Amino acid sequence: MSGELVLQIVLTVAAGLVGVGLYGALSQQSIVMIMMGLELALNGVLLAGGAAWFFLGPELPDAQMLVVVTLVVMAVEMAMGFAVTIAIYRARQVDMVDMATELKG
Amino acid sequence: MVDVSTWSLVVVAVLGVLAVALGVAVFVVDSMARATFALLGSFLAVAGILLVFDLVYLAVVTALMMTIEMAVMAVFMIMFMMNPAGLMPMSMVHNQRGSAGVGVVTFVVLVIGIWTVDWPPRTGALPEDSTRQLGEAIMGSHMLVMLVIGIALFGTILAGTVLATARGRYDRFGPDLSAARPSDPVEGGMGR
Amino acid sequence: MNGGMSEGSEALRLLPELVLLLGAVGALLLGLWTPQQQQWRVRLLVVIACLVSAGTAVPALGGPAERVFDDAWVIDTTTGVVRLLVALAVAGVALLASSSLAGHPRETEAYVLMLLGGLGAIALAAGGDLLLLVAAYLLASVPLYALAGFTKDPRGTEAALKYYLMGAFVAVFMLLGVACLVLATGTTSYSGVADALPTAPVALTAMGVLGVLAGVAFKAGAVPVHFWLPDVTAGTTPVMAAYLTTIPKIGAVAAAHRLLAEPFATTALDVPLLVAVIAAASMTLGNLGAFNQTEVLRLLAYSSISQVGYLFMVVAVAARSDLAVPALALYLAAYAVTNIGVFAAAAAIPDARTIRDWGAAVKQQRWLGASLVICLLGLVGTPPTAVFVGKLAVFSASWDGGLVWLVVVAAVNTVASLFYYLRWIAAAVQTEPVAVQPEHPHPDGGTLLRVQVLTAPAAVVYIAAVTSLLLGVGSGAWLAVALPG
Amino acid sequence: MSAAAGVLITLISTPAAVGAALLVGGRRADRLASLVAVVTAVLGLVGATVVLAQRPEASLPFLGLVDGGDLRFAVDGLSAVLVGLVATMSFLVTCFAVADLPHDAARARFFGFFLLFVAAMLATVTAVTLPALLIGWEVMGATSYALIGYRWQDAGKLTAGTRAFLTTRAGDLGLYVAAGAALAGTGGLVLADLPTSDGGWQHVAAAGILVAALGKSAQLPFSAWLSGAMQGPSAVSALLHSATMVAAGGYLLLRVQPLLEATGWAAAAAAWIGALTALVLGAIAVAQRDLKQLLAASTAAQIGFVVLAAGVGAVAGGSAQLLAHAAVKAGLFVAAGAWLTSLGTKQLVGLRGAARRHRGVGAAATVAALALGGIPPLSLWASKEEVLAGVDGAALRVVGFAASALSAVYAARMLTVLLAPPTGAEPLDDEEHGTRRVPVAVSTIAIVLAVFAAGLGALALPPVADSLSAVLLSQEGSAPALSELLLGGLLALVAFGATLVVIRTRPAVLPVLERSALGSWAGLGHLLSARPALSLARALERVDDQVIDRVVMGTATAVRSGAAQLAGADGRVVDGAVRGVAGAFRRAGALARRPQTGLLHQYYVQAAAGLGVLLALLLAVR
Amino acid sequence: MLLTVAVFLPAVVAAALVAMPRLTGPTANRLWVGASLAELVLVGWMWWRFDQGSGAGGVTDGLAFEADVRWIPTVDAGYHVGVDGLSLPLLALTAVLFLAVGIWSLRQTDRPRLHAAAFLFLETACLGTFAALDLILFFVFFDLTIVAMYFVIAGWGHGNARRSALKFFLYTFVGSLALLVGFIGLFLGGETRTFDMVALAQDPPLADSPVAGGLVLLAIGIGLAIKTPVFPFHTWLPDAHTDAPAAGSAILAGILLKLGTYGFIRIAMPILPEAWQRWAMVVVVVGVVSVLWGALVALAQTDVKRMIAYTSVNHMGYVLLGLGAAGLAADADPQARSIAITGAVYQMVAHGLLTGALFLLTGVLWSRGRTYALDRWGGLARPAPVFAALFAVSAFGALGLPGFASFIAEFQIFTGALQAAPVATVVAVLGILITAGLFLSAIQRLLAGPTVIPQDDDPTESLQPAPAEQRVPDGGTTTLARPGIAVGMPDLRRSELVAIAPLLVLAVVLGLLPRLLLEVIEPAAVVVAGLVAR
Repeated sequence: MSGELVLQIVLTVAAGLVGVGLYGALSQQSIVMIMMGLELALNGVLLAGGAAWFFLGPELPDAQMLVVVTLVVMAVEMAMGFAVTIAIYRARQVDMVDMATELKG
Repeated sequence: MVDVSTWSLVVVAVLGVLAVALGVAVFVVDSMARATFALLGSFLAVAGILLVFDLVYLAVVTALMMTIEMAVMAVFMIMFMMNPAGLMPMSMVHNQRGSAGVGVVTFVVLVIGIWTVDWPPRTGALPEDSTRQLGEAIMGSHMLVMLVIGIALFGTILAGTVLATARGRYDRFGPDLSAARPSDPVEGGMGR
Repeated sequence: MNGGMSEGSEALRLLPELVLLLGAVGALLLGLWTPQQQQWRVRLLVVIACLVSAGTAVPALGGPAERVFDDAWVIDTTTGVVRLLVALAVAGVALLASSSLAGHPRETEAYVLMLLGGLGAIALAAGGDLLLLVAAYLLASVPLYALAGFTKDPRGTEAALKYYLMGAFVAVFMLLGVACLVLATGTTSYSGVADALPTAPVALTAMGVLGVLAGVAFKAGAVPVHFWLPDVTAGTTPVMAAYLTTIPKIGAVAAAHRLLAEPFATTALDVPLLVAVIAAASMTLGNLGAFNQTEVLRLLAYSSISQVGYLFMVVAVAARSDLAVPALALYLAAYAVTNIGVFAAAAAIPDARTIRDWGAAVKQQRWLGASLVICLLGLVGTPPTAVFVGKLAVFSASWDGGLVWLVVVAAVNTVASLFYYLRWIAAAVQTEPVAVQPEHPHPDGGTLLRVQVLTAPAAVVYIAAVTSLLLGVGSGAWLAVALPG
Repeated sequence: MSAAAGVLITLISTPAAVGAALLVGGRRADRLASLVAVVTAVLGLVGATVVLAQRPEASLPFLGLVDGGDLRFAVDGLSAVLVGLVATMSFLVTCFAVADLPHDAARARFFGFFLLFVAAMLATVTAVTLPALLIGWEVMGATSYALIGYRWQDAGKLTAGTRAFLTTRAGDLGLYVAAGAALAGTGGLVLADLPTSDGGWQHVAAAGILVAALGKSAQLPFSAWLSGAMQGPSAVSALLHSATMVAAGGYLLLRVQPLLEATGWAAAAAAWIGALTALVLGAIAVAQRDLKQLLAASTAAQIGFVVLAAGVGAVAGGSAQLLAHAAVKAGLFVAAGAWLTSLGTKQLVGLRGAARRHRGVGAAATVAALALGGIPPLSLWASKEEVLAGVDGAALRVVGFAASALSAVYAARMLTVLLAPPTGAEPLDDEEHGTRRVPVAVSTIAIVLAVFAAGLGALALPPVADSLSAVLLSQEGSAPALSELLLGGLLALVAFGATLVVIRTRPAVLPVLERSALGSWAGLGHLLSARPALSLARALERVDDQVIDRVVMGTATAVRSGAAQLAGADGRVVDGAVRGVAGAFRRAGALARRPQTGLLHQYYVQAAAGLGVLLALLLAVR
Repeated sequence: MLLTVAVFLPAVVAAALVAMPRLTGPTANRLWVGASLAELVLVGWMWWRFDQGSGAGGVTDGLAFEADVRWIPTVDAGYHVGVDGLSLPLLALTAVLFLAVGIWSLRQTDRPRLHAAAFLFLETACLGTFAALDLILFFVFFDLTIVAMYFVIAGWGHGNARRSALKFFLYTFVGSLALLVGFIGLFLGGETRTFDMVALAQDPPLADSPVAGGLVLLAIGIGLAIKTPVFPFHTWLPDAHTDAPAAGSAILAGILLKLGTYGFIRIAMPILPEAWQRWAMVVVVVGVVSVLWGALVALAQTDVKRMIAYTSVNHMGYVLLGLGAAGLAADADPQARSIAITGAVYQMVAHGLLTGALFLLTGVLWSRGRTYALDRWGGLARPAPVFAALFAVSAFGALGLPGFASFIAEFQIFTGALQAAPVATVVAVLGILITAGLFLSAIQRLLAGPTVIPQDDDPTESLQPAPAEQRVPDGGTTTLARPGIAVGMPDLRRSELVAIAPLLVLAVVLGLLPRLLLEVIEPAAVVVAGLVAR
């Protein structure tokens, strides 16, 4: 089986994850759900990084590092997301972005 | 380009479809708890694919981290708010059509790219141990990245604390930190 | 490992960053044992750390460009300038904050976060590896989310929320971009990418370039990922706004500059044009957006978007003109000084939300008004302020790089910017007494013009005005420091 | 610089300096002014005598870079005649003015401008370079403005001055152009080099000078200002119409006669314009009911003969005509001024029998009027015939003779009134309150002038004419044959007699004439009206305010109103000021802020869309 | 060093004034006059030491009092100042006019300290612009004049001062940006990449690229044309003048407009000779249109100050005509072109003196009656003879009467330009007729006829109770003013007289003894004529 085809399939899956993730991030009102969408998109990046390592350049660790960094980003953002959510919940008792629209213009 | 066994292809395809399907499920199910688990499933599927790519360590890390993370998320939702068990129908969405459009367009653009690009051949061979390669990178060539990430994590802890906690040391030990025991609303907090 | 150089000596190359990091850790520890009203000690420590860091950055200036930690970290003129500017700017903002933060239960943490964010900005500028860039992006973002929401009032938390969500969103694009570049080139180091890009697939490269640039554009506050900037600036306190619109921008613009000068210089794509379009769009949108603003902070927010547009003019020609690096050094310095100055002016009279109130409140403070006028005229680009020299250099550089149209666009924009700057100037110097408009009660309910002018911000305004003039007149000296030879 | 040159400079600069000093002194200097003026005039006479004898040339540094940029003055034959004339006349008229001005008049101002005026004329007639000429020329115009408008308090007087200045300045433009042409054609600014200039520049220079001279001399079509110039005090008229200003144009043409001749067309044009002016203004003079207006028109007519002389090359005749006319006209204006002061009117109706009321002045005026009419053997008869002798073409000659006859007609018209026995019912004091007396000094001056007027006829007698020609250093002109002289005199006598007869037998002719177009100067005043310029100016102003300014400020009316609406909506707009441009910008600004909705998901969409556009751009442009 | 001291002396005094809040108004005003006097002495000393009429005319060599310090090395911009025959007259004009304005303002009571500081700062900016030999330095000072003038108009103007100040700022700022863009073009177009004017003039950039040279000239030209101003960029001028204080107007018209024309002769002509030659006809046409347009529109004004403002457009048009004609190297010999340039420079000085005086005189009107409307004043020669005399003298000077400096200027411009551009020059000569008409009609309306003095319709700014009936009956020969009339129009005060009269005296002296100035200008003009013909 040609590796190129597999690569393309894997990347298509990754693209699907990114697409779905973006949809979620854009369509959800709840902060946590938005975060989920973004995580899902990053999930796609994770997959793409792994594929890049395996199919294109296993000699170098760079792609593996990309996966690691992506994981870190996911974790950090999740943590910050919770912190921000708590903060705004405390300040306003909302967790929906549509309710945070005092600042505009 | 490397050759891959058909078995691998099948696994990849199945897991891939699963990952995307579960991803879609995140935004379809009407309970946040279910959404969380769908997301976890998607992550696990990706971790599975990574296993096929001989990235054992990364697969395991992904699986473990995401499991924990989703667990935290579930706890978080239960703590705070939000319709965890699907007791009420959950429809907290806006601009669905536009969002779907963006998602689809992104997907299409990416897919067009993926299928039209002339992929280069693999350079070099698979290392004997991918985990070792990663470890050497972390401790060697990419050490500085990890150092910066470490500082970023330090910053995250601090920033998260600042944002999320309402009470600081001066609330607990007085403005001049003179109190011997912290005055917490609920006894049992750590000393200094 | 980099031939022959031991890890230890490589680490020494990062002494300015180490000093900042030690300062951050030390400040946090010191804070743990410092009574609430004594936190000026921490501030002192932070300022000293910044000054020491700046001092240690000076010897490295002007040396040949070198790369340490396996090419992941580049020490050259750009890095040196950013080190110096960020350290001094953080010190300046710390000073600026001393009035409003003094005695705040989280004062210590604020300073530590500022230091960490500054470290992130430097890492952005110095990074020679895409992954380091991502890591620096994290480091330069995360502390800032907390700073934006530092007051934890409704507006502040909303600011933090929007900042965070926008940052997380752009991070996806950035990682996507890095993934594309990895797919295209197999590597993440700038030099490796530069070597591989000429033969890499164009579509992938385009995605990658765009994603990575989106990341730095977000930190810089450029179109089309600028949306956070007005809301965050307006929602947070003036001091934090000064920080958010100054320090990360320095790093981000320098990072963009490095990206265009090194990895993206070899691609067949017209990346400079892309950046030029971003620059033109930013300055135009910023100026137009500021046009009708009556709120001081919002006006400044849009103004800082437009300033990023001018800064990106240099980025566009980073690989094409010898004048780009000096132009960047000049404009960054000028921008940092002037921008902190104007935000300090806003911070000096925290009760005055609108230009009009500000003008009315400054009646008794002629020097404050005059200093603000100098700073605003600086943003306009009136000689002999620093931004004028910066603008001159930037215009020259982009013309030299073949982007004459961009120079014309920038010139037109400069004129347009005059409108709103002049409105504030007019308000600041007007002589006739202004009746407080009854239809604009202060949100707190009380009548406005309980005029209280904070001393530390006012001092910062004076310093900024003087520095702006000195830097304009002494731009040659500054360049002699930044780029000897 | 030689001593004589110093005298020449002093001759010009002394009256200028004294005049300026008097002006600065203002009313405080009023008492001294008369004395100072007379002394200066006497000094002028002395100086003129010296320079007439020495013929010096003097130069003052002025402009650089070019030959003729200096202020160079010289006294040659022609200017010697004029210098003598100006000095004499200015002395006499000064004396007249001292006697004639009211006691409470602002004498310092009067004599200040008067002396400046004289200095300017002296500079004009001795100038060798164009800058020097132009200075004298223009300062003369400006001082004439001040003198005509001397009584600025009265409505209309200053207007007349303005008109005089503007008309003559319109002509002066020619001199500026001529200077440029001189520089281009000869590489210098020396007047005498003009005939040698190359190419078309010669024509440009000639045209410019011609226009300038016609304007100054009130020739067609510039004549009308002279009518208004009568608003000035009588002394001003006496000087302005005799030795200065009006004479300057004729003088200049005589001076550049070689240039006119070199171009071919310019000489003919000058001749024809001169002749036609003599004819038309002569006719106008006949139709006047105001003595001073009559005299004014006759001045232009008589100077027409000078211009004619310059056109046909009769320099000697022209000079003689200038001299003779100066004496005649000065005498008449002194008389008219004396009557005005005494009787308070200058209308012919009121002046009936004026010559009999004040006999000294009357006698002088009668002699001068007869001379004006060209009655032999008085001066103008001779000089006019000398000019006409130089005329070649038959048509021109006919016009000349007709004009000559007309001068006899208006002289007769004048004399019939002045010499008629007064009825006692004349309307007097319609202009000012008459004193009913004429000072002895005034009578004396008038008589002196009349003697000149009569005696200068000798100029035309062949031996004198020859010496005059020698003085002028020009070739012996075509001196009139004795037969021509006699024929001309006869013509004048016939015309004079016929006029007397007609007026006596059919007096109704006069009112008809007075009411005709000729009475109001044949509409010449409208010829150079400022009205078109004014209406153009207003139109341009509208364009300026409403088109250019608005276009520049970037808005059409629509945008303005849009901006106004916005401004109304947003009361806090600090600057309704910039509404113009601001309007457009404000709308754009509102547009630019529209994306900033405050809704995060919209930010997301917009950012994603923006990135998409940029991606498309990146891929499209390579 | 001497030049540097001269340039910055006023700014130092200004800073001192700002820094001493306790200073009383009269002291501040006197300090201003003292500083201006010192400045005048310095410039006079420079004039004295200046080597007049030597072989080296300036522009590219033989610059006196030169100082050259590196400033921004990477773009080779420096603090390079010097004096030659082009700048010296304008430096002197600046010193004189600021002194006059200082004396004029001795009675200033509205924030006198800041007022004096603003003007002194403006003086430094003006001096600096004239002394600058580096494009960037030139631009710096050029822009500072805008800022300073903005504050002068906005702070001490009347009427709709803020609006006019804003318009002035915006408009001239657009010009200065165009200028900056043009300067950058010059910088990048040269072989050596420098902003140094002397070096650029020695080795003109963009010589072999007509399109680029033309565009750069266009940018510079627009920048300078707005400042000058010439048609059609002049509409800011009347507004700015109408609402500016008299002192500000005098400086604005007297000095600031010259920055534009000076830029043409100092920068555009020597540095872009090829482009200047190519487009000289356009310059000529713009000049001629400005001449006529300015004159005609001035003729239609009903407001004295606007009228004078428009005559500035007219007068600056002559300058452009001369400079444009000087660029038509193929059509005229060097001598004629040198004369045209000389005339243009002379015109700058002459216009500065005369228009300065005229604007100060209109300031008298404003101070007495709070209006400039021609129809609200009349017969002022009766109550205010000195005012009338000075106004008349200034008017005659402004219309170019021989004996005044303006005649020397206009005569040379016309004679020099005719050969190169005959039609244009002949048309432009009409301008002096129209200006004559408009000034005479202004004299007639303001000074002669029955005395009219504006009724006080603003009770808050009441001067003195005006007599109920102020009109003198028409006609008649009365020379006596009605006794009560002089109340509303007191004649010039001593400080006003001392401020205005010297300007007019200078205008006359320079009109009668032009060598004083021409000795300085002519060598430089010859050099410029030579440079532009390259």
